[in-house]
Amino acid sequence: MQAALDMIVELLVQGFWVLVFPGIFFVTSLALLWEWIDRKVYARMQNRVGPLHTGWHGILQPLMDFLKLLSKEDLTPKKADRRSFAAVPVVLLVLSFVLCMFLPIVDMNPAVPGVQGILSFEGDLVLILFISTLIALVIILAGYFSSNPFGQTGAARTGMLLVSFEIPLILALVTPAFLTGSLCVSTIMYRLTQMSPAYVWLLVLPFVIYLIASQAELERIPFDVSHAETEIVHGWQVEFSGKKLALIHMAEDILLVFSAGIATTLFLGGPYLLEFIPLSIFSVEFAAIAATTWVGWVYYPLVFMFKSALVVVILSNMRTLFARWRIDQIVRYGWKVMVPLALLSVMLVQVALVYAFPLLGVM
Amino acid sequence: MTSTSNRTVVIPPRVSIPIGPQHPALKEPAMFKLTVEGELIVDAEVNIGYNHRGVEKLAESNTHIQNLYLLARICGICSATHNGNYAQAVESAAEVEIPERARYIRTLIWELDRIHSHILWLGVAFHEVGFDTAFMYTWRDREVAMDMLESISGNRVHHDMNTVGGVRRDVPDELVPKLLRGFDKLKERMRYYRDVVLHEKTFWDRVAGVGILETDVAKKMGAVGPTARGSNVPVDVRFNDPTQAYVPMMDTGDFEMILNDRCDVAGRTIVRVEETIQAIEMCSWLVKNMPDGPIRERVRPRIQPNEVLARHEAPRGELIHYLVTNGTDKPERIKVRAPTHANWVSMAHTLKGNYLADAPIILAAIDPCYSCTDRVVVVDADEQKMELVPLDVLRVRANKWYKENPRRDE
Amino acid sequence: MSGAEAEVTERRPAERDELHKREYDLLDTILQDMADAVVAEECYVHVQPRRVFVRVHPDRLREFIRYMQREHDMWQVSTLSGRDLGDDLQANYHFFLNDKKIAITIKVNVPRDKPEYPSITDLVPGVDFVENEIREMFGIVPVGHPNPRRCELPENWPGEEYPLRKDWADPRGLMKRSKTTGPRPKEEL
Amino acid sequence: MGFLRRLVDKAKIKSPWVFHFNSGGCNGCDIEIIAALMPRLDLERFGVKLVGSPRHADIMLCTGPVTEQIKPRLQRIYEQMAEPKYVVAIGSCACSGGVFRGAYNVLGGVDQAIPVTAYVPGCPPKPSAIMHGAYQLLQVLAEIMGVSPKELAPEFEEPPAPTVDTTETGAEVAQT
Repeated sequence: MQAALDMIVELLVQGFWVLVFPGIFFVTSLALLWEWIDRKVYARMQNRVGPLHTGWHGILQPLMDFLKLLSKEDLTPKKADRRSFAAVPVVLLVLSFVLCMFLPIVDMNPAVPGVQGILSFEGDLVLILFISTLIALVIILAGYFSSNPFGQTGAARTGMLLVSFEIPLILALVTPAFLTGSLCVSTIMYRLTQMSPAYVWLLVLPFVIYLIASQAELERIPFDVSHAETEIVHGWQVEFSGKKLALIHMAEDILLVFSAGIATTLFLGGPYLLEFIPLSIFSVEFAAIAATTWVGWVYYPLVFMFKSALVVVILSNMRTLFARWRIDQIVRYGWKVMVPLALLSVMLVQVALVYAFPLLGVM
Repeated sequence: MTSTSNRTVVIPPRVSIPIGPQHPALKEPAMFKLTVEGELIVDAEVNIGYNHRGVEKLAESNTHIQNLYLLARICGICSATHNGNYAQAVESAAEVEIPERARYIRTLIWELDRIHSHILWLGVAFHEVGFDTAFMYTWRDREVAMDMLESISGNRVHHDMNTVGGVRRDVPDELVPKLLRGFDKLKERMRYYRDVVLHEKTFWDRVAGVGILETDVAKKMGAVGPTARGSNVPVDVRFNDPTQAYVPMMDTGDFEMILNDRCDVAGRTIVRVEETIQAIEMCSWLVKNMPDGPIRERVRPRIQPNEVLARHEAPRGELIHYLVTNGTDKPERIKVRAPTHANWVSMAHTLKGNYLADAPIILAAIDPCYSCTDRVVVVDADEQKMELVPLDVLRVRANKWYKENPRRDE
Repeated sequence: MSGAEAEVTERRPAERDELHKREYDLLDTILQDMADAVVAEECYVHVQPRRVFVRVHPDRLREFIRYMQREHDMWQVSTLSGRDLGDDLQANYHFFLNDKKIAITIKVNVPRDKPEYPSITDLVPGVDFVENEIREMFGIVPVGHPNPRRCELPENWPGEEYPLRKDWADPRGLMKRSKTTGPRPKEEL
Repeated sequence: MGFLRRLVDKAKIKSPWVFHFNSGGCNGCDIEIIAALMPRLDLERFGVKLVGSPRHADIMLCTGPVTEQIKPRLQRIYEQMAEPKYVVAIGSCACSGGVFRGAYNVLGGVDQAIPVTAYVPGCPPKPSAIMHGAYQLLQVLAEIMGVSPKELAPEFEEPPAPTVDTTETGAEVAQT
């Protein structure tokens, strides 16, 4: 009887973690917050006011967009394959939720040292890369399902774009794994914080490559050629409307949360901030308090949100500064510049690890 | 990218992308049928008949004064040119000399209209290429020109400044210092945008080497305005056939025609930006030495029978009004040839051989103003062996495709 | 020559004074070279500066255009405007001689019952769609046009109706401007 | 569930996605619509977003007197819009055919082809007039939906009407 009760309590607690706090509800509200930040920065950079009248300075605008889209009529073109046409938004949303489960926001299982995400296990970095490729595949299929010439051309372009930016993304994400020798995102982040600052210099180039590649993965200007507003109307999204469109927009925002989250975890030191200060009171006592008591539950998410907000602002600035490239320029730029750069950064890290650091006596 | 050189390789599906009649790239309804091979445009076909409003038939049942307002509404952006040119046509038909000050004010409104039209085009070109920040900045600075036009003529877009025999409103003297300050601010902003156009790499990549129109082809196809001047064709009515206040302005000799030999979209962009700066200098010259005196001449509404060809350099090219009067106060025949109308043949030629992603920027490069034109042109695919689908079949196929995607699935 | 305003004609020839010297030199060379192709009494220099009007026989039009392109380097085509002169239909080609800075208009009169004349699209590609427009609006058919097609009138426009002719009345009648019909009821849309 | 119903209704008012269609007009109104989205007078403050495809849009801004050739396309585009859809006729051509009323090829007004919800007269209406029209439309929709219009945009103040001597103030207003 007691075991059954414990099992039920355990289930409820796990359900709370997955569904509410570091799980779906938290990620969705974070997604809406980041879209607000993105639109506001984009507008202010253009000397515009941006959304103003919904909630404090328009902070509820993304929520209102989402709710309105939910309440609109849902159309399916007759020629489109109905079942798969309806499945695409749901698959996109589920995949992006799963991706967000790996981010170490709050210490989920104290057994393993360092903050662990909900689903963190050894080798989850490989799974993350596989799912991001899967998302690219689903987007291409979505274009073909919509049976609209704009949709097909948009899907073909997305395919070219994502394939040519998959390799730099993978190489940029794998570099921290080389440094720390583990394939679990959370343990990589934990070991990076323990290492000496010399290693951090090696991560600067992969961080830049990752930002550019994630801008391409998210199909934002200057890489938003697939749903370029002026050429082919909204690319592969042209036939979706109502609930399906709402789900797709939510999936895109959650992917933004995930990209910013991975950038903070692997390159900016994850949810640790005060621990880096050399004073013993911070790095030792505070780290212990945060790791064990409820203080961590508040402090870690706040730091995580602060750092990924920084990354979102950077991505949004990229959006305002550049014009949109043609698909052939992007593919040429992808293969001629990004892939060699990524290979170079990997070689740099290897040379540093094997030769330079032992000579300089860096541990 | 499949290589289109050897034919034996599988030929990519020939997809026909209908841009329009409703498309965010086009501010007005026009149907462009681009037959695309992979990403390369093989065949371009323009159908702009959506805008035909029968203006010429309507004009024959209006008096000259009413026609001034009707013809101004042909095109929203270059409304001052249609208005001014028709007034000029009626005056030369009646063989009446209008006061000197009226000439200066009419030319000032023309040049201000060119400034606001070119800045508007620059913003739309930035938008076509996805450079939305610059699009916002240019349109914000255009507001300075719009405010000036509004303070002179009372309306931002349709000014209706001219009447038969002169101008309807005067430029008060206390407005002159404000105008001069506005011109300096505009000139300084335009110099900034010239640097942006020349040095912003992502914009320059999208514009350089795109939409090539060689000089002799431009001449043969009858291109006009900045599109022709961007391919080194000396076509400018202000210098070749000056009327109104352009005559004294050309005598001063410190303005000369702006030409560019790049023959591509970048060339046309540079010509337009340089022309805007020149237009600003022209405006300040006009405002500085504008003579005083009356601004209108009494003209009897019944115009003597006469046959007149009035030409004027609109922002987009050479505008022609062929007016025939028959002694009553209504025109016997008025033929309006808008500048964009002449650029269709050359534009359809430049579309071929470019990427689909370049189509909007090439379409925007001639600064199309469909409301001025309501005609259609078809360009055949070049001598590739592919079977060319005739126009009617394409239209039937497009309608069939529209029918297959109704709004509701039964 | 044509219709109602024969005696009060709309031609306003200018005197041979110093102001119009260049235009008269051009007109004299044309009259002297192409005397038979041109109807002499209808060619004149207009009072307005830099304007010359010339009338050509329909069958000699192509030869005249080739002559002008060869002799006077005429490449800048402006447009083609149609006119209804009562019993005749007239097509006016407007050109601009870029070096001489003179606008020349070439008139071709065709009888109303057989309105055909040889097209010049192959010589001057720029007039390709204007000739289509004149065929649609006036019924003047440029024979030999490489690509005749429906221009700006809607598809369901009856074939032989030519809206810009004087004798054509709008079947729906000019909508009375003042009468406000108000929005059409929903089911009728 | 009443709260959720009211929230969704409020959402319909707060995020009107707009889509522009020119049915043969002189594009004077089109450039004024775009000028209303520009920094000086930003329509995005109401959450208005210009989208490219009829599927995504709620409100169709229609300009120009409907010409004979574009009428079938206009009706088909109107059908493609998702259900709670509204049409705003911008400019006197769209309201009544304007200057081109009476021409043989012009239908004379958008309401001859599709049902119209709101009219913004003017040839062309100034951007501040279009903004006022949009705000009025949202208020009317708010009353229909039962959402109290007061908190639609509590701190909304009249947009800065450009005074006569506007050369430098125009620029200053734009700069702020």
